[in-house]
Amino acid sequence: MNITILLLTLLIGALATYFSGKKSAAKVALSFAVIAFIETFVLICQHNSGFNADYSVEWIANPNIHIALKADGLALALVLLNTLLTPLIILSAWGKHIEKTNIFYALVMFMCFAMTGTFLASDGFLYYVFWELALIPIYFIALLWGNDTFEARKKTVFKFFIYTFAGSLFMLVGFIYLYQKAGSFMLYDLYNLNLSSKEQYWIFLSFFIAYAIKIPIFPFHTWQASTYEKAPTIGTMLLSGIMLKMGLYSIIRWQLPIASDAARELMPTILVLCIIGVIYGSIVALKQVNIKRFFAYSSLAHVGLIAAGAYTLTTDGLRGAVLQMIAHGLVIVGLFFTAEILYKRYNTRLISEMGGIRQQAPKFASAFMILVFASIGLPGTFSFIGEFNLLYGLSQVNLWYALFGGTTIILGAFYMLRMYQKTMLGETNSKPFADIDKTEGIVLGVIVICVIFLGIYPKPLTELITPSLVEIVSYIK
Amino acid sequence: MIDILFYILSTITLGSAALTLLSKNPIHSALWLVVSFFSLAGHYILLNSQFLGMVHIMVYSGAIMILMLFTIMLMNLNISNEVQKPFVTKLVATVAFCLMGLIILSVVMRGTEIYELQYTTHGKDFQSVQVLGQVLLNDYVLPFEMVAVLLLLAMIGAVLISKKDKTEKTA
Amino acid sequence: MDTNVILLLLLVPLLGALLNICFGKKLGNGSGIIATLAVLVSFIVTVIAFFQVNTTKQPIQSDLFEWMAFANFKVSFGFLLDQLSLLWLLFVTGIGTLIHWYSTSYMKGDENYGKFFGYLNLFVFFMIVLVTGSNLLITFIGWEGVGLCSYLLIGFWHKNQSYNDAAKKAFIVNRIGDLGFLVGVFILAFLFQSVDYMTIKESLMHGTNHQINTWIGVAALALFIGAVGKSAQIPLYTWLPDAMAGPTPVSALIHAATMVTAGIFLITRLNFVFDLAPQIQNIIAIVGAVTSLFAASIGLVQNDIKKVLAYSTVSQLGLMFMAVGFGAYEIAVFHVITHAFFKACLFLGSGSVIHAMGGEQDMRKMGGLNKFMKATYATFLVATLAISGFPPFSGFFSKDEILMTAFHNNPALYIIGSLASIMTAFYMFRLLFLTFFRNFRGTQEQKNHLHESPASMTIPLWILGILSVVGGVISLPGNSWLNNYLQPIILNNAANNHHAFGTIEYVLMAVAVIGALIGFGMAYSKYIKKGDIPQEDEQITGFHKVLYNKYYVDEIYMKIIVKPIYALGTFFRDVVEVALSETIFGLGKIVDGLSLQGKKAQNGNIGLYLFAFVFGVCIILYYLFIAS
Amino acid sequence: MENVIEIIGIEKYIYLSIILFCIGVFGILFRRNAIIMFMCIEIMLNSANMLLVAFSTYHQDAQGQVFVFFTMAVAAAEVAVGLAILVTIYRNIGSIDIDKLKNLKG
Repeated sequence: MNITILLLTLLIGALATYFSGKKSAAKVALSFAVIAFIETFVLICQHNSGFNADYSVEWIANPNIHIALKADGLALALVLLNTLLTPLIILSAWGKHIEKTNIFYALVMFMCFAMTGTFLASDGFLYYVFWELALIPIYFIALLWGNDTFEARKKTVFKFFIYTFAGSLFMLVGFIYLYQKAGSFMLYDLYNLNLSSKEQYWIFLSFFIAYAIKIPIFPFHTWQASTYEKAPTIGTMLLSGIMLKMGLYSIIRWQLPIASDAARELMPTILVLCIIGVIYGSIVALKQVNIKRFFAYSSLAHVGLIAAGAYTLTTDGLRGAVLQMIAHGLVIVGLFFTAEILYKRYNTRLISEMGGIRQQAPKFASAFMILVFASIGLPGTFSFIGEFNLLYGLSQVNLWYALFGGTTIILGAFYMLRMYQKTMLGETNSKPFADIDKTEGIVLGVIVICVIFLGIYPKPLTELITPSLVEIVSYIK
Repeated sequence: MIDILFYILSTITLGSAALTLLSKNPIHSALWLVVSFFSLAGHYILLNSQFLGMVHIMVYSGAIMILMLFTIMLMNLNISNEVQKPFVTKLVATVAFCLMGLIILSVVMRGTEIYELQYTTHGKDFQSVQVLGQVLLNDYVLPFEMVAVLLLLAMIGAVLISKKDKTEKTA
Repeated sequence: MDTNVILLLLLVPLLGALLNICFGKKLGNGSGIIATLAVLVSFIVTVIAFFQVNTTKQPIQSDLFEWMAFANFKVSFGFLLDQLSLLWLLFVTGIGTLIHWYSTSYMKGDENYGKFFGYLNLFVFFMIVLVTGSNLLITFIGWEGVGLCSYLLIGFWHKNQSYNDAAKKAFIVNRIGDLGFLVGVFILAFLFQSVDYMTIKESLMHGTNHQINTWIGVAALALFIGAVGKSAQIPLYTWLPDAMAGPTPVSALIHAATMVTAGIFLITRLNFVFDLAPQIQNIIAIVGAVTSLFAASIGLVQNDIKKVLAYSTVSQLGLMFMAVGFGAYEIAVFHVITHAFFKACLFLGSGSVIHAMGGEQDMRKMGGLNKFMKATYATFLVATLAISGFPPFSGFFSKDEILMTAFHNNPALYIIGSLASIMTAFYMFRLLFLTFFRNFRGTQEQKNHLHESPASMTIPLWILGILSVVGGVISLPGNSWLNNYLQPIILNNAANNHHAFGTIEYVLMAVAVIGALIGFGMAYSKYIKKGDIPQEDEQITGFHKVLYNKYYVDEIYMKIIVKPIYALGTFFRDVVEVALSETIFGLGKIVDGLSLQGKKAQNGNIGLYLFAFVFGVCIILYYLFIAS
Repeated sequence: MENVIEIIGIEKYIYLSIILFCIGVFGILFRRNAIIMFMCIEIMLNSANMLLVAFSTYHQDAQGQVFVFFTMAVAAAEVAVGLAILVTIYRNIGSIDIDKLKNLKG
């Protein structure tokens, strides 16, 4: 199957959703998302049987720009995450009343399209176009369907938009410089460039700003918590589940192989930043009162570790980063969904107003608990595989990094269990709490099953991504 | 003979141009401008392009200058109601004038390759009205028509802009 | 065949757990039976495997599938049934079965009856994973898995937030150890390109060099920290007494007999690593000895029946660590086993008491129960004698061997250990006397409620009581079956070297017995003769108060670790976050200010524009044509 | 008729044109009266025109003159519209002093 079909499916899905009218928009979006998921699955099967799905056609002759898509294991793994989460995210708002449904879901589908494009693009310019395209839908989703008053969220969302956009511009400058050097935006032309160490240094930094803001790495995270809070839950899921991964993926795909010497030189500084993020995020999370902000900071801690793993430049660290991206994507979407369920029932996001739910809603409590334990990397869940790889990669660089990065397993348990205790346990709540219904069950069930299955048998995924990572590491060396 | 003519015409051109902007009375300015235009037409004729010389006199000295004079009279401008620019501005303007001249001159001086001093003619007719007409209506027929449209548009535009607003009238 | 054995062993408890967790409500009382049967099946499989391994001398090994792959090595989802893991399995599943059976009565009527058994089964499953894992990471699954079950079971009555706090504390403190475990794994993996026990053992048998030895020392220390967390040693022991918040069978199974011995298991499993790090072994021995004395001293004055037993467990675990610290792994294992018997018996006995008292755990409100609960009393007495070290009960042999080893290796630690033993005898008899002797001190209502527990509770007690008596036979002085049995596991059988059994040993034995008698005598004179009853909380003063408040360790930890973290959290949230945010906002403001300045140039003065325009053209021309 | 360039030399036309152009620039900077500035623009346009004609003769190619023709047409259009605007401005503001036209100020 051709790789472009996947992208077209998503694009057509977005258009079809827009024109489908308000009543059937969710159904149309869901069906296209499921089709995209199946297509991704087929693509991965083809990839495993040795079929090369790369695609390249000239787009603009001068400057030399191609529509080039590279579907190696790494890209496909992230596309899989994307197309797996998109239907779940759409399902998560099933039956909820949303104004202008068709536009909303069309934006979701469009965002999925843009993110898929970002993962697949192997031409720098095309990649940049997709990268920025992905920002536009989330801006509107957060602005028009978010929480709080319009004025309050306008300020936050605008800040988010400007912040991330400004960061990306540095990357664009980097790309333009690279184009001057290479005469092409193609991935391998850029890989094979011989840049002086000073050039690499600047290229690395220009990319780093874009990615550090997107991921976000401490101290570029200030947009995160407030945006997560203000965005509707679907938007938060898209942001935290998939969009963050664009930054992490780009580190591996673009930044490290192009500016590998600079990466090696700057590694200590960046690793320290990432690890500060891990500890800082964990400690700030402890003191959050709003459950969405809480998850935002927990996410900051987790992605800090992922970024640290990616910057170790070892195969193990990179593998850990990719695995943990997928694990974190699944888990954080699940967690935000639980926040949404809590909000639906209690109409509040304040942790202090919850509690005593476990007896009322055992199924929900169990799913929530599995997600909590998955999030803190309990062995047997997928996060452990990623976390272990990450920490092992870090330990190869320096044991101290692993030790300080490893505090996440202590602090993570600390804040997560504290939150769980406060939201779920205790004397039975006087307010009624309905257990999860069928659609909620499907979303949580799929996530829980994926997390546990991959925790015990991650081999398919590991084998999918490892060859690409080995190749990338060979470019780094 | 011809070069003397050239120098005389040049002096008139530059002098009248300078007087155009130095005259305090706009009417005088306009009249000096006419002189300048006529001398330019003289240059054209000297360069053996009679057609352009004629057109120049008709368009500039005729049409444009009439327009300007009408406008000036319409506005009833006279010396008294124009405030002179402050001295500093005038000084800076002079500096700018010198700077501009110097720079353009030096640009031209450095770029001698745009013309050769060794010069031969091929003797063919290239600028008689006949040839010009052929070039204009064969090679450049489309721009020619476009210019016609442009002029029409300019005319409509001018009418539209200078027309008094109806609402203003009633107000 | 091998794979099937392992699958059967693992999947039956897992299946039981899933059935009970998912359908616990529908199964009703059936869930208890299912859970007990599941563990029983595991026990039977273990016994069969045990005899097979014992005759063939070949471990049963099976790699199910490849789990993780790294750049230089692969980790398989593999299991290993050798002498050591089988020994552990025997008492895990054996005592597990008894405790499951016991729980069917004990937990009757609880609203989450099915779930309880689900968690218990899950615990057994993870414990089996822990001891049968063929590499460190599989062990780690079990290691964290039992931690999870411990969390779930301590906080089983989740409506009580202080129970939840205890559960959370247990999990988090364990996680500190787990980080140590992971760091140890990293180092070993880095050194040997493998986390497989057998591979590491083989690499080490090929000899090492100095540098590797240093790293092995670090790894051993890290792994020891892991063991400290799980086995509740100083400084990470605080969670275990709190963990008594869980139902009593849980305390018996998890927090006395099985899970907390995982640390000993790990060190014994990796004896070949620890043998290369003598300094670390020294540290282990010291930590063990100090813990044993420290916990015993706290146990002297506690009034909560389960708290006493909890501190006793910490203390006994300290003794075991002392043994492994001396490289006497088989002795530690021996004590693990005997301890499992009598401590499980004690906990279940206390459970029986608590059951009869309707949930009361304070010993000051008990007394005279021997008249009401004959079976409980008899078994409790046996177990107390065993733990106090009276011959010929099992505890005597195992404890005596530890002290003997200590005497040969480090007399100072021997004295500490002996002191701890005397204290043990004292507080155990104090417990016994206060609970079962003299007059009943509870309310009339409680008195009417007093009854002997049903057979499903007393039969496990009897079995465990008998095992506490005869458990010592597996390693009698001079005829050590256990020693021979563990021969293939333990590389340097250090304890064997000086096992010439002579006069000194007999003297030491006599000293130990006298020590136990002293403890008994003191308790007897204080609580039977004088009839003292521990004071009310408010009247406690002086050092007694310090002991009663457990040396204020929890409070100190709270002050120096937990509170600062919270304070830091508040500081970060309210100050650093805002500052960072404002910095970014500040950048925006700078741009804003610059644009305001720029706006001023756009003042509508056409003259100025024209000047700018002309000069601009000049500059452009200059750069384009003249400067170049 | 002989070619004038042979006698006078193209460079003199260039100098003339430059000076004329600069006079135009000077006028624009110097004066505040919009109509005078308009005239200066015409002077500048004419200096360019003259150079075109001179080079047309120099290269002996009619195209240069064709362009002059077009320029004139454009200039005429410009003047027509420009003056119309000026008239309107004058009608509204009562002045065509450019220093008083500051409506562009943001």
